[in-house]
Amino acid sequence: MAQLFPPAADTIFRAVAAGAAAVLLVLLSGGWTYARSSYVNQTGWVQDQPVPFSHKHHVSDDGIDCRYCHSEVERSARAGLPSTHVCMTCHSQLWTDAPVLAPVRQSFASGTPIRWRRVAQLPDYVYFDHSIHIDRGVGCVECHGRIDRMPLTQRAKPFEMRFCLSCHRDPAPHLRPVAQVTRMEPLDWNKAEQRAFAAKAMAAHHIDPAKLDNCGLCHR
Amino acid sequence: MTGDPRPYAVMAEFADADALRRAAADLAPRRLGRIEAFSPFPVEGLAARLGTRDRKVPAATLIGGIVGAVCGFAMQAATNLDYPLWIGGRPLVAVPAFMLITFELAVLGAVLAGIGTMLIANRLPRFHHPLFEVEAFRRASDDRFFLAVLPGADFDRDAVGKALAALDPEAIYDVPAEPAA
Amino acid sequence: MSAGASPAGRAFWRSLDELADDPGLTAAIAERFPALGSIAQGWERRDILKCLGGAVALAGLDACERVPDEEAMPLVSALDGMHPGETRYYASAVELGGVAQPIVGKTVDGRPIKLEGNPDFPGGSATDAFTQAELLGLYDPDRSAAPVEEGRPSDWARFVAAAHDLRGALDASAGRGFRLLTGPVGSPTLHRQIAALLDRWPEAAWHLLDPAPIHRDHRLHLDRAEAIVAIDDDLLGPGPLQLWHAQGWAARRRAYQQGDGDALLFVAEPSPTISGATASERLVAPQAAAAQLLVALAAELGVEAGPRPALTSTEAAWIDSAADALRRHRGAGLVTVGEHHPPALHALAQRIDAALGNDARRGAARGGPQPQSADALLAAMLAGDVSTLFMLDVNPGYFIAGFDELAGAVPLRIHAGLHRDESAILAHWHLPLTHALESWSDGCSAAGLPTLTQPLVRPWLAARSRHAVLAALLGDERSDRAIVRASWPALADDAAWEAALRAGRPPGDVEEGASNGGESAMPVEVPGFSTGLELVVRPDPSLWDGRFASNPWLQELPKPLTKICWGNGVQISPALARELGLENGDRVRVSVGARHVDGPVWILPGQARRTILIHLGHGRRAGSRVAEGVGFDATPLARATGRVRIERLEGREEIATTQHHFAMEEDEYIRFVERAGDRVRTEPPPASFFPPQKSRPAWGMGIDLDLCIGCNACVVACIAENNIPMVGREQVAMGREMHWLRVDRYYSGTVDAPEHAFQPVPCMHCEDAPCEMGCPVNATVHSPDGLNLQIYNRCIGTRTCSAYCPYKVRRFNWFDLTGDDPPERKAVRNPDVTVRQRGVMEKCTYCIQRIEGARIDAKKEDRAIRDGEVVTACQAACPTGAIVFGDVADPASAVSARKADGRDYDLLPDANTRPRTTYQARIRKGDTA
Amino acid sequence: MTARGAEDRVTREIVGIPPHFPARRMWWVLFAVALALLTLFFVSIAWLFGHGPGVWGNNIPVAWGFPISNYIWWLGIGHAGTLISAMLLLLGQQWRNSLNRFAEAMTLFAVVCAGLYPILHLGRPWRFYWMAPYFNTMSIWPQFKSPLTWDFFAVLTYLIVSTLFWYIGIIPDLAAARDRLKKRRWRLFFGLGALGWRGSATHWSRWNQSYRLTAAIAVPLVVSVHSEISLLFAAGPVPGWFSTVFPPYFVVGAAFSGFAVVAMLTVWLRAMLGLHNLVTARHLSMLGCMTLATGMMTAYGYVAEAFFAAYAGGRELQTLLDRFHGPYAWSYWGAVILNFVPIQALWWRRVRQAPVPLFLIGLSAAIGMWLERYMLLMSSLSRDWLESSAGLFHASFWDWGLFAGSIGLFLTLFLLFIRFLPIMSAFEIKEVEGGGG
Repeated sequence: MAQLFPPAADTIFRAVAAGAAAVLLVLLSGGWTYARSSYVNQTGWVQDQPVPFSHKHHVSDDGIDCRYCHSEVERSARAGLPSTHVCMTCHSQLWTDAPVLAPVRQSFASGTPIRWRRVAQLPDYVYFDHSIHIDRGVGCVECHGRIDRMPLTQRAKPFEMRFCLSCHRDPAPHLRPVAQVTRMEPLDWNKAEQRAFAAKAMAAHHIDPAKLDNCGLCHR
Repeated sequence: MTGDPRPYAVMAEFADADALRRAAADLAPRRLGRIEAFSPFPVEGLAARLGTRDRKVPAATLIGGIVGAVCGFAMQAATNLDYPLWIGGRPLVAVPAFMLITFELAVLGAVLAGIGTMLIANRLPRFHHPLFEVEAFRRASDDRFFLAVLPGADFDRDAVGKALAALDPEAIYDVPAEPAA
Repeated sequence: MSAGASPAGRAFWRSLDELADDPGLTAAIAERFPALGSIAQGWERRDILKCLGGAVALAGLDACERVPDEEAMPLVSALDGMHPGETRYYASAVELGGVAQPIVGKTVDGRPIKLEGNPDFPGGSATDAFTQAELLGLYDPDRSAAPVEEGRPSDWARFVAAAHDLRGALDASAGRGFRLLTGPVGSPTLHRQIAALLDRWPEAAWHLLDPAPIHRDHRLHLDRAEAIVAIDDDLLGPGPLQLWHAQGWAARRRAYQQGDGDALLFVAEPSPTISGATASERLVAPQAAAAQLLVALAAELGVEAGPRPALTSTEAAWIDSAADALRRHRGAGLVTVGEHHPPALHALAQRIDAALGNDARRGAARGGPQPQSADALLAAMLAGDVSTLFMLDVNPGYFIAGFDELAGAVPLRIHAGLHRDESAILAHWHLPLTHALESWSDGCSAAGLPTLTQPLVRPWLAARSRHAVLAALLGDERSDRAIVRASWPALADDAAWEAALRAGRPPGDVEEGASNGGESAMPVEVPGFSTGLELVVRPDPSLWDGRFASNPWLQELPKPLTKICWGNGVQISPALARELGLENGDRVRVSVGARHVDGPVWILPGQARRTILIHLGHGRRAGSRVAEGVGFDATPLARATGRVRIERLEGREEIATTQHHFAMEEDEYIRFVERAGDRVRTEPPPASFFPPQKSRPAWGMGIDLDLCIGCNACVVACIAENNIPMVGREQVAMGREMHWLRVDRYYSGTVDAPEHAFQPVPCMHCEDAPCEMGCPVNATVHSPDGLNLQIYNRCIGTRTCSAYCPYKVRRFNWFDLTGDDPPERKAVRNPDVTVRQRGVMEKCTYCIQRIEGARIDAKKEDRAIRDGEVVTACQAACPTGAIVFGDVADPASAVSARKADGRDYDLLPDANTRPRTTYQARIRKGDTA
Repeated sequence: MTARGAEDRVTREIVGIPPHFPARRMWWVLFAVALALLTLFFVSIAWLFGHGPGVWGNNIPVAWGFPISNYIWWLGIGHAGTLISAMLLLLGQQWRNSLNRFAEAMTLFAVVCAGLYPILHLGRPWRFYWMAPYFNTMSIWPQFKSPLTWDFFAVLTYLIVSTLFWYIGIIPDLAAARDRLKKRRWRLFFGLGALGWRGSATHWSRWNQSYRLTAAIAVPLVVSVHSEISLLFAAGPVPGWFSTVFPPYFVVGAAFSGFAVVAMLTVWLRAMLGLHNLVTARHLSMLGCMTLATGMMTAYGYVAEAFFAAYAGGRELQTLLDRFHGPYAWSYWGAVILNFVPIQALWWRRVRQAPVPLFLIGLSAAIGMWLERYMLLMSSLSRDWLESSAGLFHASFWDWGLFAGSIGLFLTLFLLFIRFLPIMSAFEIKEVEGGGG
């Protein structure tokens, strides 16, 4: 008599089972990669800004120090975006009628702020303080990357908790003399020198990595 | 019916478990080919008589349990060491507190391994099978008992037929082999 | 069950229902908790949305969510020296009842976000609850935004024009028919302007409406008084003078704790106040008995000749010990009577002080024109002599029953105030005033020092200061800054002016009158003994005279004694309740003569048998969505005379209270020692499985229950500092208030004259914290410096921590409590504290944001955090310095010293949680005998 | 050859139920009711997610309310299935064969209901997966010292194990249905489930090993699971919870409520599907005995608890007195009376064998145990340490809605089960009757 299932049934079944397993695998790994994707952590994304401001030009070509514009970075928790006034200190002399700078001039004239799109941005429940990091000799480049090579500003590092922790648990490779914090090129140091300096700095500042991943440091 | 291609098996049908038991006992020592019995419910000691009994499942269960337990404890210890957090003044690796999850995962491991092994060793699932060709075999899950002789190296259809007939079964069937096979 | 003493010594009970041990109690409580609360009513449309929202929230498991895009808008031109994100502090002052409360205002990016005391002032280092709450008053979304003319939106230009015409008319008539009505005036500038007005228009008159009288003619230096006898006078109670008095009291009390002299407080009062709760001997006496008691005291001390009036034995005993204490402390005593009592009594009190040579009372200087009474105004209005009524920052429409009819007859009515309140809607012109935190002004502090008020923020509404409004009326074109500055010739040069602004006060010292004496003897008429009921109407402990009714922080602030929020009750004594068979929440009608009000009953232990007390300030009819319809209005009875009656009405009305009523437990939440120097009995801490914590620093807190007067300043300070959301009446009634810091109130002894005690309860930051054990996701963990952290963004809301917390200090966001806040309410938030999401647990953090701030500052200087560098919000606010915070691992720290005191004990030692917050036992007596 | 007839009948009676369902109208009526409740379930959840946990009566101090007590109640009911099936299997109690299949199904569905509660009860349910250890960008892990994490693993394990146990138990009967039935769609349906089971001796022997091993593991599993649930309470320093008597007390109580519900289901199915040959008076009687036995153990639990509290004195005693005559006394006495008094009737065989009384007794026990869970939670939390923070819990409409809804979920699943699957272990019954053992 005819069988209930055709000979192919088993093959089909195995195929389906394998397929299901594959789909599951894909979903899992997909979730994994998504959570770490540059879409989520927004690294390497360029947002269109009212003015196509080029850090590359201002930093590496003109050699302006970060702190000229981000004047708060040593004093306050926030680095502070420069006021239009700061832009105009130069641009009232240079490129005075460059069309790209129209928004700046217009802002300056009308007194309405320029609406920048934030690039380096943390969730509201994370309290990051620029001043102390600068004071400890954590270079801008550690979090903001080679900003001096960015014609258009983008997020260089994934601002995820594990990123912060990676440094908080092992600060040594990320410390440098305070005088060098705004320097973008890597220090011409070999590992040993780096370690040696870090050891000194951490001793001097009583930096104890064991206490640096304390939740309360960033979450209040 | 001589001259046919070799069947998948020759199968005798019995009315109750005891008949099947006797038949199995009778046939098992004789070298007619591999013998397999089918019954609607487990018949005590049948597999032992046929010599197809093994201990894969218990072994797998034990191993699964051990693996589960080890993983369970390791997971808890590792995570606590990976991000050491001070919890209510408890020690970082609090063994008593870890025991419960360790046990749960041991259980999980054991059961998954045991049942998994059972299915795999039994080659299940298997939806299409030569035996299902035999209409009468449908009662194997209801109230009939079958004894099948699967062709060995030197297969003698008649010898097998006679041997089965000697057990006065309700009926004897030829189970045709897979057309493809 | 009875309130007998337990083996442990004290038997605390929370309130009556348990003493009454009423079988119907369960039912009553059942009624108190509406199963659905506010959610049921009128949310339908939003419900749908919210449900959708919920579905969405769940669908998009925001596991690996993208941080939503954000815009940044840098300043166009950085203001002089102004750095984005920088915190700045301004010395200023806010005024209550004509008394300036010196403050230091904290602003971030130009937003005022916290007020602290100004330590440059004697007794200014702390703040009271009202001052803390002024901050929210600034951001009140219901403040009136523009002038209103005849109920129609208008603008200042039109008013200035109108004022011009009015001025012409008044100049012609020498101001005949013009009446100015104000509240108590403390600002020299305002006083000067009024004087100018009265000079210019001799026929005009100035009237004062002060529904909440306080000691104005005299200044009480409680720090000089080792024995205080306060007869129906809530010295430490809420009000403009609370901070001054509390600090004086605390100074004296701390000295006593150190064994320097005594700090005795004898209080006789009709209904419990925090003064009575703090007193070393409290007498329950009706208001009418005040005269009797004072005369008796005078007689006892031989100040007054004449027969000593008949007293009950308890009264006599009280008088004896009070008199004895005063005798023992000749020259260092004080006798006061509540300001609402007739002058004759005050005169007598002063004669007693004079006789004993006490100098704790000093005359407060008063110059310039003095206002007439409000009654005079009413008479004039009745007689039709008033052609123009100018109501300046005062609300007669609410306080004076039947004012609207009278006002109807006045041809021109002008009102200036913060809200479009009961008086504003009666006026032809309503002029919005600026809040103190956005105005220029000056004033006089309780200590008698002049203060300067400068704006912390530029006004964003079309409002003007009181000075500017009066100036506009008088045709004075100057800015109010100029007007104020003109009052201070000493500050002519800018350097001096800026120095004064930085200090918050012009140079100059307290000018005080002689200490008392020279009071002519006035006949004191002692009312005969009456069996009738007496009604006492007092300003509300949380809302004062009602001016704070639009302030959610204060509406939801549990009143010190009753713990009632969002409403008031007819407070009666347990005896009266028994007599009338009333239970909490039963509706009654209280009538005085022809007038009556209806409200729910609240039974208050320790209230005089035949005294009924109702708080003013509720039942506001206009001005603010928050204020309207909360509680019932007692003003009709405030000025009424006649026989007092109380009758039961149908039905009940739930009163929301933060404390619920169950049988007592024999426990030592609050411990007592008899006298200073005694040690509290403490059992050794039970053994623990776990190693003791070693951390440096190790943050800890000490709360001295002997200094705590239960004034609630800490609670409001905590609310302001930590962005604590308000939940409203229904939710409070369901037990869902969000206060991180609460002040528990316990009774012991008999129902009719119980002993009161207060206990502020923040998070204990236990070393072996059960809550941490319970959390499955590491959302509450211990920090290396011994804090019990709560990580909101990790919390998934299992609420295990709260279930396991023996102190129940954790609060849960049962709903989205912050999402729907109007922008003003968002602006008041402290940017250093996370705003909590729906469904997460929160609790006291020891103000971790302040700790972190100090830590970073210290790190920059590569030093350890100094003792006293971290001051928690509650500690900063506490008027008596009862709260001390610091590093308990440092033996030299103030908190270590506090904990070394023999009165130090753990709350719930048998829970064995090793709390970092400990208490210092209360001292029952005030003397060393 | 009576045996053959018997076997044949057994197969017919059990396997024949799905295609020729005896009580279709009744089923549809019940199913409609169940679906209605299920709708309420989903509405309650939507409302909950829309507004937040505040729609319930929970507050501070009673931060845990209905969800947790219902969770414990459901899980407790679940345990009876496993016990009947696994424990009695190992003890060779063959009368279990008529009951174990649907008892296990009951377990599954009860555990599903239970398992949903802890998730729904969260303040931020969409974050529930943070309870699971997985590699995340926060590089943070669950807190493995928390009883809730223990529960998470326990319940998950329990769900998986009891599902597998139930499934491998049903395979041979699915095979029987596959071979027995005429209609092709039915045969395909069962055929797929049967995985091509042929009943060969080798298969049977391996199957037997894993079935019995799983049973042997399931029994301690049940004990551990409910012990851990009890630790949810016992691990907290809350008067009335902080007690070593809790684990056994909870386990026994669980079994008790479970047997009670099994008894109810048995009586119901027996009447509805006319299974009098398969479920005889003896079965009812045995169930009665189990209920009685576990009931008496539970009663002992009450006594022990009271004794310990009185012995400990202080707060424990205070809480005990609260339970006697506090605001929740009704639930305490309700639990004591409903759990203790009616079961005394079970001493008499006549009562045990009478379906209706047995059903009612089961019902009272189920309600009684619910009251007990409620009492344990509320009376302790509402007034634990500080008088100042004492406060009462009052269930809101949505509390009841969700609870009724979860009953709807259970009924829906169970009705589908009896409609489409062999509700008894036909082959094991045959094994007994056909002398396979």
